[in-house]
Amino acid sequence: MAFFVASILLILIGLYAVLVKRNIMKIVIGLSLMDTGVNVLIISLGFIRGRTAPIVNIKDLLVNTSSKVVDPLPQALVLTAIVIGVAVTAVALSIVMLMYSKKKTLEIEEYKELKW
Amino acid sequence: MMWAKIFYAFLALLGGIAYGLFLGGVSRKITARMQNRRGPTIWQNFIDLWKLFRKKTAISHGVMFYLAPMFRLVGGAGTFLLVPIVVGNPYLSNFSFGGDLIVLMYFMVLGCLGMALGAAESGHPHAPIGVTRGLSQMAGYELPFVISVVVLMIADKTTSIEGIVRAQQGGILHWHIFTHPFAAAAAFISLLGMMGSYPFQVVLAPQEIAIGPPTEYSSTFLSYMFSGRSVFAVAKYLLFMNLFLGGASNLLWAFVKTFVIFLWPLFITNVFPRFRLEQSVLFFWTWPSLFGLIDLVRIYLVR
Amino acid sequence: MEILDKLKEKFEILQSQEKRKDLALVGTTEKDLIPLLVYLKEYEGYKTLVMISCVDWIEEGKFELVYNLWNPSKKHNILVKTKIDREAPKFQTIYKIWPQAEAYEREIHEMFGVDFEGNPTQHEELILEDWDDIPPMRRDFDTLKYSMEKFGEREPKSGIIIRKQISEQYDEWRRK
Amino acid sequence: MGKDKNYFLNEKPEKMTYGGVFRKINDWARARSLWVVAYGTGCGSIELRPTFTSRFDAERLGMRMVGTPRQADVLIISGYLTVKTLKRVIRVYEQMQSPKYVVALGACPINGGMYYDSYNAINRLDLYLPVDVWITGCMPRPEAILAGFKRLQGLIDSGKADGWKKYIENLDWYRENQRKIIKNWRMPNYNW
Amino acid sequence: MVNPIIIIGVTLASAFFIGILQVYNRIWARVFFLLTLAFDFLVSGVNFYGFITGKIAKPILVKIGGFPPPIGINLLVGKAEAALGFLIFTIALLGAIHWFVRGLPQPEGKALILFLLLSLGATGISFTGDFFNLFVFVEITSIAAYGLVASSKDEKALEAAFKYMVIGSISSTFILLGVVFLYKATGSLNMLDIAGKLAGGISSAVLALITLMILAGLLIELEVFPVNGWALDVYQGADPVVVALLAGAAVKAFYLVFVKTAHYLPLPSFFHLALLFGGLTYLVSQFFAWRQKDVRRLLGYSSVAQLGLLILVAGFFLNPSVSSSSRLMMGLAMVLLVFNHSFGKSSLFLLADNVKERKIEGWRGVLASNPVFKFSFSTSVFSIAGVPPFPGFWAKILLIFAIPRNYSWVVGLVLLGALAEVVYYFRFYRIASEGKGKKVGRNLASPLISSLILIASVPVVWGMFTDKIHIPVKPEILLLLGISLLVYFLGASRLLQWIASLGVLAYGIYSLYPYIKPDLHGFFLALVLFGGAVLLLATYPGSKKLSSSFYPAYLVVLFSMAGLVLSSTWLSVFVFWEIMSWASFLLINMGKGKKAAWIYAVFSAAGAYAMLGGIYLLPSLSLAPGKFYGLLPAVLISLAFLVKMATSPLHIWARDAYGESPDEFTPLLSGIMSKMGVFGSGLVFLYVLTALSGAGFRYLLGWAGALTAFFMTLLAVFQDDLKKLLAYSSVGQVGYILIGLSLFTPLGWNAALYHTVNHFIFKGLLFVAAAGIIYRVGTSYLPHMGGLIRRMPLTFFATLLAIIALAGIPPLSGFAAKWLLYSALIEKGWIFITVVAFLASTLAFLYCFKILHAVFLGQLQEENENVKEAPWPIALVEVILLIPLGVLGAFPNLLLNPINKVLSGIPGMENPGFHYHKALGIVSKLGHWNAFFLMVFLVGSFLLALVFFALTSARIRKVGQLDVGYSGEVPRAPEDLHFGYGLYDHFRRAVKWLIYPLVSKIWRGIYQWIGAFAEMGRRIYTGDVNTYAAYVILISIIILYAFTGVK
Repeated sequence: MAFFVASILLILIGLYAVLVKRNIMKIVIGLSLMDTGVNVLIISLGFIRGRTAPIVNIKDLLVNTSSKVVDPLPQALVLTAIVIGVAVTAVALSIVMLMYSKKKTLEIEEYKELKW
Repeated sequence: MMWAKIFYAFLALLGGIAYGLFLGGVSRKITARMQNRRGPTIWQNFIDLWKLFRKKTAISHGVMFYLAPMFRLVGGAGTFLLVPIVVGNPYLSNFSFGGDLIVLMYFMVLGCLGMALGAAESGHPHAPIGVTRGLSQMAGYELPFVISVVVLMIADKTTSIEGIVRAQQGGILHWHIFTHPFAAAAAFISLLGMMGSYPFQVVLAPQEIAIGPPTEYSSTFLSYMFSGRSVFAVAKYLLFMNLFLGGASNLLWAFVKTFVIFLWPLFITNVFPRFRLEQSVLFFWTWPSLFGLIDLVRIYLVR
Repeated sequence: MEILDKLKEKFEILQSQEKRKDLALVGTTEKDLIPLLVYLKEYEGYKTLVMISCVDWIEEGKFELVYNLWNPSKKHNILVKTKIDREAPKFQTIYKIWPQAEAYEREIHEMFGVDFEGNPTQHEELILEDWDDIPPMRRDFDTLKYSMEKFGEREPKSGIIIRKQISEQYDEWRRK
Repeated sequence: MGKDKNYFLNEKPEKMTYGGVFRKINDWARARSLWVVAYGTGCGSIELRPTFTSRFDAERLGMRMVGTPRQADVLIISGYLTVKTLKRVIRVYEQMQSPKYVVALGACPINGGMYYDSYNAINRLDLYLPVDVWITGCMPRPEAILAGFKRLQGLIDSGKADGWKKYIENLDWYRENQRKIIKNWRMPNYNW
Repeated sequence: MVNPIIIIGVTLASAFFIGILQVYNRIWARVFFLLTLAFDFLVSGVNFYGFITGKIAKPILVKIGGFPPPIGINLLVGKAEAALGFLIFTIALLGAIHWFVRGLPQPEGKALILFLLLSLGATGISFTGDFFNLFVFVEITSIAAYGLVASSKDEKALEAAFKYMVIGSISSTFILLGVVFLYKATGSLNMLDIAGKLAGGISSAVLALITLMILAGLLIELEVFPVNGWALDVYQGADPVVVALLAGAAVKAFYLVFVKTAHYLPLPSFFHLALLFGGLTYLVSQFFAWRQKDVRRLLGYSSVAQLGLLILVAGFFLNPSVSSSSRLMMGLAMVLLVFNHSFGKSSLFLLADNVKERKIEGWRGVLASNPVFKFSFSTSVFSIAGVPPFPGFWAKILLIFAIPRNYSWVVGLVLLGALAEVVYYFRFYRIASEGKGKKVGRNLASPLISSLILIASVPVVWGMFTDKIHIPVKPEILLLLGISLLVYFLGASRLLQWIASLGVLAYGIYSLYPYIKPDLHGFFLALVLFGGAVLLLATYPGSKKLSSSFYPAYLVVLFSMAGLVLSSTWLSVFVFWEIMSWASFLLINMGKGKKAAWIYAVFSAAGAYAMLGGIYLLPSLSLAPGKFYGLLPAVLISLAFLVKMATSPLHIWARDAYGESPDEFTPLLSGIMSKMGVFGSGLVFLYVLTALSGAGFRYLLGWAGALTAFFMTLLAVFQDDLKKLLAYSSVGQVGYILIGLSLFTPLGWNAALYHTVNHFIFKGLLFVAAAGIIYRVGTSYLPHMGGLIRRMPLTFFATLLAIIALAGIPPLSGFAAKWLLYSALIEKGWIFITVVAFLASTLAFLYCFKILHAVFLGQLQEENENVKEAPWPIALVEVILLIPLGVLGAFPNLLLNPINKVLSGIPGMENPGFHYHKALGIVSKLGHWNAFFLMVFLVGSFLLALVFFALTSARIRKVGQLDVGYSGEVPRAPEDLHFGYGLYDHFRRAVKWLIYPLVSKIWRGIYQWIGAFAEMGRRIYTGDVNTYAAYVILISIIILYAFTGVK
C-alpha cells in the first residue's frame, strides 16, 4: 500500500515540476519523474502481499506457481512502459538540445512565439 | 353611343382649354391689380397662344425634343378627360369610364415626364435643373395629396371618382371638405405645389434658371405646351371640385366651384416669396402631411 | 509727413509731395519701385493696391506708371510713380504681391502696350476684342479717324467740323 | 466636332412667304403680344425696368419679358454697342425666331451719339442689324419707350415691320458689314 | 482479404532497413520508402475494397503469436478500421509525393523513418484490439510525431514540438494509468472481453473514474477546447506535410479509438461529456478563427472545430436513446465528415506550404495567376465549408436531420458554427482571389486530392438522391445539371460556349416542358425556363476578361432554379436553394467586386442555414398545407427568401452584388433569382402558415416590403453608378411584390404574380440595356455618359418603355401591377402601407428621369463620339422584351387569365377579386380601369396631335448640340453644358436624415463586435507550456469530478 501512495506522490512531484518550473530542462526532468512514478504505480498494483517476483528460476516455484507468484502481467507491461519512457525522454532531450542551440537559453519565456 | 361620347368629350376638351386660358388671363389680371398696375386684357393668353401658334420658324434639338409638346398636350388632355365634369350626365362625364382615381394619379405624371425628357434633350443645363427640382418637389407634395386621397378612398370604400362624388351628395355638410377637413386642408396645400404657384415656383424659377425646362422651346412647340399646361390646371381644379366640393350638378355649378378653387392658389402666390427646394419638400412633408395623418388615424380608428 | 522722410532715408526718392492731408506722392527710379511697394505693404500697413494707371509723356518719350496704395488703418493714400521708356515699355509684374494687379496690368498692356513680364494672362483680350491697331490710349493714336474709317462715316451736317464745334461751345460756356 | 467649330447660322435661310388669308389676324395677334428678350445691352436697359413694372406697365400692351431669345419677338438694343457686345447681340438676334423685331433706344445706335469718336463704339446699328423702331433721346424716358412700342405695334399691324425679312433677303450685305469689324466669332472664355 | 499484420510488420521492418540503407545509397532509400508506402496503400486498399463490396462479412481477427484473444494481443479489423487504414495510407502517400516534389527536410533519412513510424503507429492504433497495445501504438505515434515536428529545425517548429511533447506525455500518462487501473478492475486488457464484462453499463464509480481517465487522455489528443493550445501551435509551427499527416490521419485514428473506447466502456454520462466538449470546441474554435491573421493557425482552428463536431457526432452516435434510423444517418454523417475533413484539410495544408507567405494578406492575388492552384484551393475550401456538390454539404444535412427532436438547440449550435466557418473561409477566399497575380510553388499532391474529393462526391450525391435520405428530384434536373458542367470543357471560344449552352437550355426546356402545369410551381418554372432563355441570349459578346467557366455556372444556376421550383419536399427546396446560391456566388465572384461576393456569400449562407433550421423544426417535410407549425419555423424559413429578395434589414449585400457582378449575369440575378425569393415566400405563406394564424407575421412582412420599397427607391435616387442605381430600384420593386404576397388575398396575389412577370420583363430589359451601354461606353459611371440617344436610339427606346413600365405610368404594363396592388391594399385596409407604397412609387419617377437624362439625353461627350448601337444579341433581346410591355399594357388579361388559373388551384384564392366588363375594362369591388381604351385613346390622340402639329407648325430647323441660348456666348465644349453629376443634390439636402446608412452600420458593428469578442477569447492561448499543462490538469480534474456521478 505504501508503494501505491509513494508512486502517487512521485507523479504529483513530477507534475508540480512540469506546471511550475520555467526552465525547459527541469520540465523534461519532471516528465521523466512522472513516468517513473507511473511505472512504480503499475508494479504496486500487481503486488500481492506475501508473494515473490514471478521469475520462475528456482525449483519450488515450478509447481502451482500461480498461488506463490505476484501478478506477472503488470510486470510485463512495465517493461514496455519503461522502454517507451526512455524513448520519450531521449526525443525530449534532443529537442531541448536543438532549442538551446537555436536560442542559447533554457528560459521558457523565450519560447512563446506561437500564441493566440 | 361611343362616337357621341367621343364627340362631346372633344367639345369638352376645347371648352376646357378655353376655360384654362381664360383663367390664365384672369390670374394675370388679378396679379397685375395686386401689383397696382392695369395688367393685360383677360384674353391675353388667347392672343399669346395664337401668336406662338402662328410663328414662322422654330428650332428642334432631336426626336424626343420634337415629340415632348405632344406628350404634354396629350397628358394634360388625358387628365382632363378622365375627370367627369358632371357625374351622371352622359354628355359631361367625359371619359371617366376609362379609369378611376388611381389611374388618374399616375396619368398626371405622364405629361410632365414626357415634357421633361424632351426638355432634357435640348442640351441646355437649365432644363435638367428645372426638371430635377420639379420631380423632387413632386415627391414633396405627393405625400399629403396621397394621404388625403387614401382617406377619401377608405372613407367612401371606392377608388372611382364617381363613387366619391356620389358619397358626397345630399347637402353641403356631406362635402368632404366638411366631413374630412384635415384631409381637405392637406390636399389644398399640396394643390399649391401641383400648380407650381409662387411659394413653390421652383420649376420655372424665371430669375434663376430662365423659365427652367422649356428654355429651348419656341413658337409652335411652346403653344402646345402652353395649352397643355392650362388644360392640366383645369383638370386639377375639376378633380378637387369632385373630391372635396361634392362635384357639380350642372355646368354652371362646375364653373362656379372651379373658379373658387382657382382663386385659392392665386391669392397665395402673389404674396409669398419663393421657397428653396429643400425648404418646400420639408414643408410638404411636415405640416400638410400632419393634417392628413390626423384624418388618416381618425379613419383607421373609426373603421 | 513723417512717412515721406522715412522713405527718403531708405530709398532713392526723386520727387515727394504731400498733396492733401490723406494723399502723398512719391516718385522713384524704375529699380527701386518694387522694393518700395513691398516695404510700404509689409511695414507701413499700406495693405491695399487701389489701382495702377499709366500716363503717356509722349514729349519725353516716357510712360509713367502710377501705383495707388491705401492704408486702411491710417486712412491714408500714397501714389508711387516711376517713368519707363516709351519705345520698348517693359516692367516686372507685381502679380505675386497683389493678385488683383494681374487685371490692372492686363488693361495697361491692352491700352498702352506696356509689357509686364510674369503676368500670366496679359496677352488675353480684356475689353478690345479683335483689336488690329496700336494700343488706343497712346496719344499718337487718332480715335476719330479710326472710328470714322472702321465704324462708318457719320454724315455730318455740311460745313461743320465736329471737333471744333464742341471745343468752341466749351470755351463759351467757360467764359460765361 | 472640334472644340472651336463655329456654330453660327452661315447657310442662308430659304425665303419665307408672308401673306395669306390670316395675315391680318396673325399680325394683330403678333402686335398685341410682343415678348421682349430680357437682354440689357447698354445704359438704356435701366429705363426698361419702370416701363415693364407698375409705374408704366407695358404689360397693358401685352408685352412681357422672357428669359431666352428662343421665345422672344422683340430685341431691345438699349444703348451704345461695342464690338464685343455686338457679337453677342448678333448671336442673340439669330437665335430668335422670326417674325422678330428690333427696337433701338437712345442716340448711340443711331449715329454713335457721344461716343461718335470712340475707338470701340459702333456708329450705326442698322449696318449690322435691321432696326424697326428707333427711339431717340439720350436714354428716352418710359413714356417715349411706350410710344415707340405703340409705333411698333402700328407697323406690325400694317405689315411694314419686316426687318426680319430684310435681314434674310440681304444677309450677305449684313454679313459683309459685320465681318468688317468682327474678325473671328470665337469668344474668349471669361472665367476670372 | 490480406492479413493486416503484414502492413505493420512490413512497415516496421522497412523503417529500420531504410535507416541502414540510407547510409550507403540515398536514392535507393527513397525508392524503398516509396515502395513500402505504395505496398501498404495497396494492402489496405484491398482490405477496404473487400469490406465495401461485402466480400469480407465479419471483422478480421488476427491473433498475434497464436494466443487466443483474452490472453494474447490481437488486432481486430472491422469495416471502420479498414477504411481508416486506407485513409491513413492515402494521406501518407500523397504527403510523401508532396515531400519529394517540394524537397525533403534534412536530415533526410531520419525524416523518412519517422514518417513511416507515424503512419504505422496511426494504423496500429486503429487496428489493435488490446488496450495496452493501444498505449504502445499511441506512444509510437507520439514519438514519431515529436521527431517529425522538430524535423524542420526552425524556432517555431522546435517550440511546437516541445509543447506537443510535454502535453503528449501527460495525455499518455493518463491513458497508461487508465489502462492499468482497467486491468486491475476488470482483470483483462482485451477490448471485446472487457466490453463483454461491462455490457450492462458501468455501475460502480471506480470503473467510471477509470474510463474517464482513458477518455480524458484521448480527449487531450483530440484537441478539445481548453487544452488544444499545443495543437494550434503545432499546426502553425510544424512543416505543413507533417501537419497534413497529423491532422488528416493520426488524429482520425485517435478519434476512432475514442469512439471504440466509449463503445466498449459504456459510460452513462458519456453523451453529456461528448456534447459539452464537442459542442464547445466546435463553436468556440469557429469564432476564434474569425479574424485570424496567420494562415496555418486559421486552418488549425478550423480543423480543431471539425474535430469538435466529430466528437459531438460520436456523442449522438453512441447515445442509446437515439432511434436506429437517426443512428444510421449519424454514422453516415460521421464517415462523410471524416473523409471530407481529411482530404480537404490535408490538401489545404499542402497548398499553404506552396505559398511562402504566413500572413493572409500575403496571399492576395494567389488565385489569379495559376489555374491548377485555383482549382485545388477552391475545391478544398468549398468542400470543407460545406458547398453543395461536395460531401461536407451532405454530411451537414445528414447530421442536422439525425439529431433527435429534444436536442434541437444543438442544431442551432451546429448551424451557427457552420455560418462562422463560411464567414472566415470565404474571407480567406476573397483575399486570395483579389489582386493581380503572385507566383506560387509547384504542387502535385493537392490537385490529386481535390480530384479525389470530386470523384468521391459523385457516389455521395447519387446516394443522397436515391436511397439514404431520398431527396425526391426529377431525374431530368440531375441530368441537365450534369450536362451543364460539361459545357466547361468547350472552353475554346465564347461563341461556341454560348451556342452550346443555348442548345443545352433548349434541351432542358424540351425535357421539362411537361411539368409546366397551371399551378404555382408550373408558373415559376415557365418564368425560369423562358426568362432564362431570353436572358441567356443577351450574354454573348460579354466583356473580354470574362472567365470560361461563366456559362456552366450560368446553366447550373438556371437548372437549380428549375429544380427548386419543381421540388415537392422542403428538403429538396433547401438543396437546390443552396446549389443556386453557391453557383451565383461563383458568378458574382467573376465580376470585379470580390468583397461584394463575400458579403453575398455570408448573407445567403446565413439565410440558407436559417432555412435548414426552420425545415428541421417542421413536423413533416412535404409541401402540403398543414396546421399552424408555430411562428419560429415560418420566420426561419422565410429568412432565406427575404435575404434573396434583399428586404430592408437584409439588403446591404444587394447594391454591390448587383453592381459589381459581371454585366452578363446581373439580368438573371435581378430578373429571375430574386423571384425565387418570391416563390419561397409564397410557399411559406401557403404551406407553413395558415390564413388565420400568420396574420401578424404577414402584416410585419407587408411593412418590411413597404419600407424596402421606400428606402431602396430613395437610395437609388442618389446613386451615380448605373448598375448600382438599377440594383436599388430592382430591390425596391421586389418590395412591392412582397407587399402583394403578404396581403394573402386573391387580389393581392394577383398583383404580386403579375408584378413578378412584369418586374422580370422591364428589369431584365434595363439590365440588358445597361450591359449594352457599358459594353460600348466602357464605364458604368453616369457622369461620363450623356447624349447617347443620338448613337444608341434602339437602346434608348427600349429603356424609355422599360422606364415607363417601371414607373407604372398607365399605357404600359407596369401600371396594372400598381393598380391591382393599391386596390388590394385598400380592400384589405392597410392604409399606412398604401401611403408609403404610393410615396415610394412617386420617388421612382426621380431616378427614372435620372437614368434617361444622365445616360441618353443632354450633351454627347467628346469621348463617346463614335459609340455604336448595342451588339446585335442585346438589341435582339431588347426587342423581344419590348413587345410584351406594349401588348400587356393594352391587354392585361393576357397575363391575368393564366394567373387566375394558377391561383384558382390554391385554396382560398378561387375568386380573383375582379372581373371583365365590356365597357369599363377590369372592374374590382372598388374601381375600374379600362386598359385597352386608355391605350387607344393615348396613341390615337398622340398621333392626332402629331399630325396636326406637322401640318400647321412653323418651318423647323434641326440645330447643332451646342447652339443653345447661352446669353450670347458660344459654349466651347459639350461638358460645359452637360448636367450629369449631382442631379439631386438639392433633394439630398432635404432628405439627408433619411438616407443615413444606419442598417449597414449596424451589420458592420455586429461583425466588428464578434471579431473583437473572438480576438479577446483567443488570448487564453498564451503560448506558455506551463499554462497549457495547467489547463490539461484542470480540465481532467473537471472531467473526473463532474462526469463520474453515475446518473
